[in-house]
Amino acid sequence: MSSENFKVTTTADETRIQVRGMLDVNTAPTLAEAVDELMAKRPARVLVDLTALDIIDSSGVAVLVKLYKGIRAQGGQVQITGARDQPLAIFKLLRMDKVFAL
Amino acid sequence: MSSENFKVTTTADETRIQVRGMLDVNTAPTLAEAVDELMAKRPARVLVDLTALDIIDSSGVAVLVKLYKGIRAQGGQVQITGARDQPLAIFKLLRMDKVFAL
Amino acid sequence: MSPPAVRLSMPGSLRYRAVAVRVVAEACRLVSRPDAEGDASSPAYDLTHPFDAAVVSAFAEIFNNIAIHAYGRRGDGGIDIAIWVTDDSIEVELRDHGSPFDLSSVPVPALDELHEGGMGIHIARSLLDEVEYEPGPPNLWRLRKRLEAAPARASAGG
Amino acid sequence: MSPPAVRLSMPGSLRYRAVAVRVVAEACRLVSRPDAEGDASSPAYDLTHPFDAAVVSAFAEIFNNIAIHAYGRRGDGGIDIAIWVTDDSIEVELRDHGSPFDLSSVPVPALDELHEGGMGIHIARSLLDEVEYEPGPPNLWRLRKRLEAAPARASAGG
Ligand SMILES: Nc1ncnc2c1ncn2[C@@H]1O[C@H](COP(=O)(O)OP(=O)(O)O)[C@@H](O)[C@H]1O
Ligand SMILES: Nc1ncnc2c1ncn2[C@@H]1O[C@H](COP(=O)(O)OP(=O)(O)O)[C@@H](O)[C@H]1O
Repeated sequence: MSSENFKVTTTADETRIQVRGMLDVNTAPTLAEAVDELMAKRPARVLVDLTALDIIDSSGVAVLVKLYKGIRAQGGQVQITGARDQPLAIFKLLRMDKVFAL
Repeated sequence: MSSENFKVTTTADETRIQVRGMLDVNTAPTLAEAVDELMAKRPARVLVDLTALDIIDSSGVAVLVKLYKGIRAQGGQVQITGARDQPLAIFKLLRMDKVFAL
Repeated sequence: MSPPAVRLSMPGSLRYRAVAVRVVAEACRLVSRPDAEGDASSPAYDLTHPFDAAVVSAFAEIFNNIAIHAYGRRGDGGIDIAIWVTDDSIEVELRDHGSPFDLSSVPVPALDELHEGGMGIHIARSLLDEVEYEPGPPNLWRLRKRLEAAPARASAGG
Repeated sequence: MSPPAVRLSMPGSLRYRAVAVRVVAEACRLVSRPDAEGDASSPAYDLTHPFDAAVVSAFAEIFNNIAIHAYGRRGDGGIDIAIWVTDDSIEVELRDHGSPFDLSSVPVPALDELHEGGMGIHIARSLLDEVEYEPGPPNLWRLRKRLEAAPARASAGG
């Protein structure tokens, strides 16, 4: 599954989600659907790459939190990496830089 | 000389100007200054690369025309390449696609 | 006529130009890509759609002319912009309180020569369906363009 | 108070959100990078300057809330935006005719937990110097931020 804003690639080892551009109230719902689909597969390891993410808002943060909590609740691992600029500032403000190990 | 919008590189053979982003009424004057400086050096061969140019307006076109006419009047060669999307449409509309050999 | 979807009032100066251009670019998106998410997926406004490219390019020329010619680059007056969007068209009005002029006296540039000026009005007229001007005060520009029947739009890929 | 530099009136719907966000992003540029060319050099609005990132992020949260909560996603009312820019500050007012609410009753989220909602107001308040709300009609939001003394701004390079 993919859209203009994200790409999901699955290998034997892990599922990789690359998010790019703007993840906000208008674009987050499509990612939220992809997260639901992904969770149905109970992946063991998910890597979220935010290197190409330019802008996020609280709706975008909510989807990442949902992913993080959901996969972990299933016993999976989640790693969120690469945040920079505005997204990094938002994660720091919400003290998520620790949880997400950014 | 360079700015956010263009980069001038001079080798033994030629002077290469890469233009990027928006070349418009606000950004064209800086390029116009660079063109004046360049013409003072009477270059034999100038290559203008528009591959990274996203948007142009009539002020931007005017600077390219000034460059083209000026260098040729000095006996130099000018080649303008790589226009795409909106800039290409404007050059076509102004029938400059022939002159510029785009 | 129904009220415009978007109204923007701003200084008639080149310094503020990008504010107006971006508003028009977004309004174009609503016409040319109504099925896209309500928002651009990237912070760049992109003019790859020919409709957007045409309207934004034409609008920018008319805006530049108001700032440069009507207000003589003094930035001492405002521009009021109203935008109507429908399923398949956009209409943009610009009103300014600068010097009026006679549009019919502007010559069409001879395109067998290369020009360093006098191309703005020609660009705007060529790219739009209608460019109307009523000298004021306030001077009024009315720009209109219809979306052409979509030539097999590239699939959205979602 | 002097009249705002920019006024924007538009539907209070998420579909039009990018119009407003882009206007605010450009207005921020006028404050944070006044020495830059009057225009962005690229069609992307960039939020790499912390001032722009803060103001645009906060504004977007407040705009979203009006569309979602005050207008209940019905898009049946407008938003009027006024922007004042000075050398070192921006002020943005938003007026809507949706349902008023009691801002003081919104709890500050406990940041030792991970939340999937209730972060918007907190983000806006944390990023700005002032966030004021007066229930209406019209409901009024007043957002303010000062530019901090420039920490050795990267040279323009031109
Ligand atoms: N809004 C305006 N107010 C006054 N005069 C204008 C306006 N727009 C255009 N003009 C006149 O028409 C001429 C042609 O405009 P245009 O085709 O855009 O080329 P340019 O601006 O490069 O001269 C201008 O030189 C100016 O004399
Ligand atoms: N403009 C508004 N009009 C009405 N209610 C609002 C408005 N903004 C916020 N609220 C209320 O405050 C709550 C908290 O808002 P916020 O922190 O942005 O989080 P969220 O929107 O994710 O719930 C909302 O759930 C809503 O009940």
